[in-house]
Amino acid sequence: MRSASAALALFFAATILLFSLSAPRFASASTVENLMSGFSFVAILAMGQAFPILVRGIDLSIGAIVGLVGMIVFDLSLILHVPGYLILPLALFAGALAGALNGVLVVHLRLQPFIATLATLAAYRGLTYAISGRQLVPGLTTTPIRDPWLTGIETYFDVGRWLGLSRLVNMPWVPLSFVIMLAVFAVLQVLLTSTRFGRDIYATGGNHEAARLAGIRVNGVIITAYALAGLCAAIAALIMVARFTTATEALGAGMELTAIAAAVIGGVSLAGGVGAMFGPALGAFLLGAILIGLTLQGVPQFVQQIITGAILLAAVGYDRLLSVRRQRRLSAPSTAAT
Amino acid sequence: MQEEKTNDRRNFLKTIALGSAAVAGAGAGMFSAPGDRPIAVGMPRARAEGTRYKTAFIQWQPHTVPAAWSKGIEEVLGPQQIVDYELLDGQNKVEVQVSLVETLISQGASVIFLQPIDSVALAPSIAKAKRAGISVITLNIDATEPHASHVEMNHYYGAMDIAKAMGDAMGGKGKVAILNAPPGIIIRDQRTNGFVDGLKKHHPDIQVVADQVADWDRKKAQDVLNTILAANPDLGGVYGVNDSMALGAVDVAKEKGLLGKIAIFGNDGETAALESIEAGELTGTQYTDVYQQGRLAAAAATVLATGGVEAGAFAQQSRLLMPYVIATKANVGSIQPSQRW
Amino acid sequence: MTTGGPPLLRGTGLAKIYGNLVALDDTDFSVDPGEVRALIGSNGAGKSTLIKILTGAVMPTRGSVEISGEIAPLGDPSEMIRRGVACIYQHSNLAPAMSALDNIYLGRQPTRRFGFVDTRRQRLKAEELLAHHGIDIDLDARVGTLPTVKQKEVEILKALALDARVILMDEPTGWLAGADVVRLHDTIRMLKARGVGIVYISHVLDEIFAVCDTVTIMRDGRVVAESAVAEIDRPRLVHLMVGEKLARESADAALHQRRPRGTGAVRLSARGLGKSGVFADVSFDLHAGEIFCLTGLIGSRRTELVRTLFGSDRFDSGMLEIDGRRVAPRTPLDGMSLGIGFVPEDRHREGLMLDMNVTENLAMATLGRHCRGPFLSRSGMVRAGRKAIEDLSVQPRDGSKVVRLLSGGNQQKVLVGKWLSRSPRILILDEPTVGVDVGAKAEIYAILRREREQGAAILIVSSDLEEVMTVADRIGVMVSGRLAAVHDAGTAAMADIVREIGGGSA
Amino acid sequence: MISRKDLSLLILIIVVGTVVAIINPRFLSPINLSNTANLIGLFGIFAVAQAFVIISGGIELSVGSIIALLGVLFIDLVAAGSLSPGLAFLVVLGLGCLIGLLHGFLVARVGLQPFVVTLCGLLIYRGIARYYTEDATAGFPFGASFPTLEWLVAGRLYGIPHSLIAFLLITAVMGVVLHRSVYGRHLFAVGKSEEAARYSGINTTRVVITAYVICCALTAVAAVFIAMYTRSISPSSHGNFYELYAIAAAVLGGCSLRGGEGSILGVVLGTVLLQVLQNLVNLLGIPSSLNFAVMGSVILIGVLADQQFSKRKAG
Repeated sequence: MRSASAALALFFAATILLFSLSAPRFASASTVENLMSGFSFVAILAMGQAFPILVRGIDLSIGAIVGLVGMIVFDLSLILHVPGYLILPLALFAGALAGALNGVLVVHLRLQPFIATLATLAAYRGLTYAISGRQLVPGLTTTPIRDPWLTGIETYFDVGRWLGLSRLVNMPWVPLSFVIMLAVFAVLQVLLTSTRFGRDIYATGGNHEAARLAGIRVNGVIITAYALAGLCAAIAALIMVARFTTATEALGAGMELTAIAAAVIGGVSLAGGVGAMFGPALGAFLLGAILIGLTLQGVPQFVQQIITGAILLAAVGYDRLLSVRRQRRLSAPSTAAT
Repeated sequence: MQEEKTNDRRNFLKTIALGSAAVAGAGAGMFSAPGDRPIAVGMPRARAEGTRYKTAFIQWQPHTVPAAWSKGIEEVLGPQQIVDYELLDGQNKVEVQVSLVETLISQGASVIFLQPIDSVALAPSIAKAKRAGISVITLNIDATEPHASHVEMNHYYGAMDIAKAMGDAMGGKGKVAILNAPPGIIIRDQRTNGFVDGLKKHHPDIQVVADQVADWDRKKAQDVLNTILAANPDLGGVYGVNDSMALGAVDVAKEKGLLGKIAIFGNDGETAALESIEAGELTGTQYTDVYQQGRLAAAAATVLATGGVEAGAFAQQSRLLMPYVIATKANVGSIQPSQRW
Repeated sequence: MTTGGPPLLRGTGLAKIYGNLVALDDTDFSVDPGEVRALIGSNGAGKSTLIKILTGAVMPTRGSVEISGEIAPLGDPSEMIRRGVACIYQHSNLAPAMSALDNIYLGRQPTRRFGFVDTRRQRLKAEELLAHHGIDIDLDARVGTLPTVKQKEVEILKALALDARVILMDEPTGWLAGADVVRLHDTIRMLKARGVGIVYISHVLDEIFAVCDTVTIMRDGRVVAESAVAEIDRPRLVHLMVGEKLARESADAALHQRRPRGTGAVRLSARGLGKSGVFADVSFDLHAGEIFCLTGLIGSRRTELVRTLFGSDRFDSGMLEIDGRRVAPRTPLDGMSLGIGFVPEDRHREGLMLDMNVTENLAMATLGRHCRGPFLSRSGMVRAGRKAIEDLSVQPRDGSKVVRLLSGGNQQKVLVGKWLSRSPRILILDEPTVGVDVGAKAEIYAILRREREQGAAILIVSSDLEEVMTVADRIGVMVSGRLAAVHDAGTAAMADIVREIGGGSA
Repeated sequence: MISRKDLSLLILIIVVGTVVAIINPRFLSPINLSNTANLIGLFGIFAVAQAFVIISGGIELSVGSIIALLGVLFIDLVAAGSLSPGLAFLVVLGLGCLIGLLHGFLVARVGLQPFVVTLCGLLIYRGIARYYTEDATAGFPFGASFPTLEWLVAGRLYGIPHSLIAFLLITAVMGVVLHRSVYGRHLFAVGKSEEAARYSGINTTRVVITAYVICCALTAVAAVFIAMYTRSISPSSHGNFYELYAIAAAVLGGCSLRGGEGSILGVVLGTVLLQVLQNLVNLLGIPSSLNFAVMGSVILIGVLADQQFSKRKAG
């Protein structure tokens, strides 16, 4: 795993270097700023998605949860005029709850994660349409959300000036969303590597039966993993709402696939039990850098789609190659049990 | 009619040129109080000789309308050897459009043509572009943030006119169905509201019996209308929120021998729709010369990019309203081949 | 070794019934503090089920468990762990992608406030543990990358780290070499001195006499005898394990039907077969019309060896001849076309389609035969199935029954039948009677003997010495990837074989 | 030979159908039935295709993109007149097989996860489709007609749409392949337990690759039908989410995503149920914004009911 994230970091660096040399204006403060503000929420989604995948599941509904939470924020703020400091915890709670429901379907009703979350994908998106304040009160479609607690998330810090470097180099302004992403990263990484719960996640994903026999409450662990994915989706939704000052019914559509792609590129194995937070986060920014770089180079977007697919395939192919090599090296002592 | 059109066109060009110049003058004279507005990066006006101006159009998603705009824009910008132009795809996602605007900002574009998916959601990005000295021209969908210019074929009033024309065709009574777009994009709301309000105003006896989502899609429209017809065999009118969906309705009517019995209206006025009207199948559509709309936007852009007008200088945005007609069999012949897109 | 007061761990009236298979039948069982109790019995006697109930892995059908006189909740591993019951399972129970350190403390890492893992304390404790037991493991290595023996050591450490009051060990020495076994026994004696109760399951009788105080003998899901080890001798132990009737029967069968070696032509000939790091230099001949049994400890690489004969793995040195022709099967398909049939050990994973019915399973290896043009002839399949069910006396005699619902013995008959339908010239069976009840065992032996009479060459891998003594014409003993000895079953003494299996000639 | 699982699904369809017919008798009108039949035909073909891959224990997420790519190609080849419709069909079919071969190879030989491989396919094929037309809509020029072709794929026989007839034919053939051929047995075996199948001497690699080839080839057939039905294709949205539709139909029809379970009849019934539901939403005038919610809930309920049912059977 360590070597995999090193390889990813190397690949990221190489991509940046390549675009810096070839794409006009790629190596500029504003591109870095765009990357930070435009892909921090993708990184948060990818980190959230990593949890269900770590416990050998998948969550297809996080895009729909983003839409649902976005619409809840919209309704609370514009229709019910709930103050922002109350909306924030409510939104996070709603996201976690929607995620936990996925977990309950998977654990207690023993549905396959793919099907359970496919169904909730449709159900959450349908719920979003049903509660849409844009349909209920047509005038609100052109009313931005102005609550400073919410829009305040879209703030930029002139780090360069604080550090007194602005005279030397043109430093990007750092968006608050990026800081949030770093905070989420720090918390989840600590949670995953330094707490009992993190070990339980790896154990459950790595060997479900062994985890159960070791006295780990695997059901609780799995539900929590899905709830965390939902919570991350809610955080991403808040960032997006702040960025757009509104929510649309289609908010977050299709983002689950981007998040899964970022997580997989980031070395989170779909077989469960392998991966950390660094990979998915970097994977999201890698996808972002590629999209921005190719756009700056004037490559049409359909070609970008092809290239993204090819990179994803290459990433898993490379991962597979590594594991096959490892297997071969260790085939001697680790053949199947007698 | 053609004479009139060309005159219209000339008048529009003049309006734009003069209007923009006036705005620019006003801006230069009145709003650039030195010191209080630090002009940020990428000031296009301060360019050295020989640099190229970068422009781009962020469309909603690939579709006939933005494709025609793009063609119109290219017609004007293409011959101008100092302007680069490219078409970008918003993938029907707000976040993609926002990210593209920001990419264009960092690229130092001069003018951004934008067909926003949502009026509010793109507003912060437009504000940001303005701060960076970039002029934004919106097409068809306005944004809540004032910007350089808005070129639109009005959806709300157009849909009202469609309602009126449809009601006339139906004799002022009966049932109609709307083939609608999925929620999440603002033209859907504008057109639907306009249509419903238009019926209320002009033909209060007509009743909307179905409002179903057909995903902008001809095939989906066929399926949906088939079912609606099964539930309401006495349907008198169908409004497709775009032409593709209206043509899907035509397919169904043709198959069931209902042509002439159901008034079918579309919106936008693409070539296929006009041909269908000529063939006596589609009843009508809201037509505007979208090429021309693109050309107008491009003309405005040319002035904005090269004419030394500062993007932050606008107190108010200019609005260019495209003339539209409700094209029906009676007047469709007057729309020239070169105006069809 | 009994002390006053209630036993450390006591199970009363424990029973477990799967469908129509009684795995455990109203069993009482107890361990006192400082007692090392051996639990022995042939495969399928109910030992593993008993252990699983005691660890909470399995919910018993009825019965109760007390720990220090206190009733414990059943079917919940975490409750048992909390009450100080630890287990070293026979099969690997590790998370392969996690470090050895984390595996040792799986589910119970020492924590500081807020659930933070106290990594420093965890490491200190683990290092102390390693030093104390003289085990050397790279704590940061991912378990999946460790050699199997080291993995077993991690499992042992996992149990030791618990500071358990009772440790259940299910064949703990299966993967260990001689010196490691001795070290484990030292550990056990140390734990015993601290008052820990230990349940020790093993097939190696020497170990039981070396380290255990008392012995419980199980057969067919019941406890048949309990005794102090000092008061029992080896033949009596074996006798109790196998049962009067089977012991007599097997002796009879062996006397009447055992064949002298080398009567038939050589079907399969291995010369210096090896697979690097797994087994090396294995040479033997397999004749038509004989049953050759390979025995040895779990982990002595018997399975790995026979898999290469069938082609599901590849050997990388030496030479294999079948019917005098040099071959190197690369896939099971190759093995089959050479006339080999293979009954794998894990019949649930590798042998049967549990959710398909008996007929379908029986026809799985011979589908091509039931074809009319491109179509499958269901009637042909059913006819063949019915005949096989008769021949093998599968119970119930219903081809449409889903295999999962059959008892272990009948499942195994179906699996054997699948291969017999191909009339294999060489039949390899890996632990053919694990989890099979006594009656079905005898029937399977009869089937194998019948095949032998018809000229098949049969190779059986078995850990069950009674089985080996019952059916074998010749016996090979594998130790750590080498074929240590080959005996004629008629003249071999069980005691010698037991000693050889343990890896010692002494 | 109808399993209880399929029977319960059939009963569900009849119940739903009866309820809808009572609320709105037009449900049973010939026109409505004929339209629904047409849709069942179009969607059923690639749902059956998906079933093969799911039974093998895999998943095929690129169905929608393949339909877009091959549809665009087909229309372009025919409309440009560069190939006769028949030849164009063969070309498209061949390409479908090729794509299936590639997926199967990556999954079975290289050992990549089906989810990832086909997710990449989803991105790549749609990208190629858009690249091929440069995002323009591919369609027949106005008034262009190919009477034979149109009659073949979009015509009706005694009111029965040809798409349904084609679907039934394909279903019959595939039903025989799945339930009556050696290959079908092998496919189930591989899906149930790849290890056990390998030990039974089944060439598991070949079985899996064939499953993907069958899936993509049938998807190619569906692509042609759908292309001729819509007559114009915007490559960026054509066939979007069809893969989820197919998966839902297959799973509703009793296919397990763990592999080794499912029947053709079940998939057919699953498709029918989904289309009837779609029909219901439109026919009963349920606000289409609730469409998604209704579909999601029904899938969930269907799967849950199935789970409860099989639990009772096993217990």
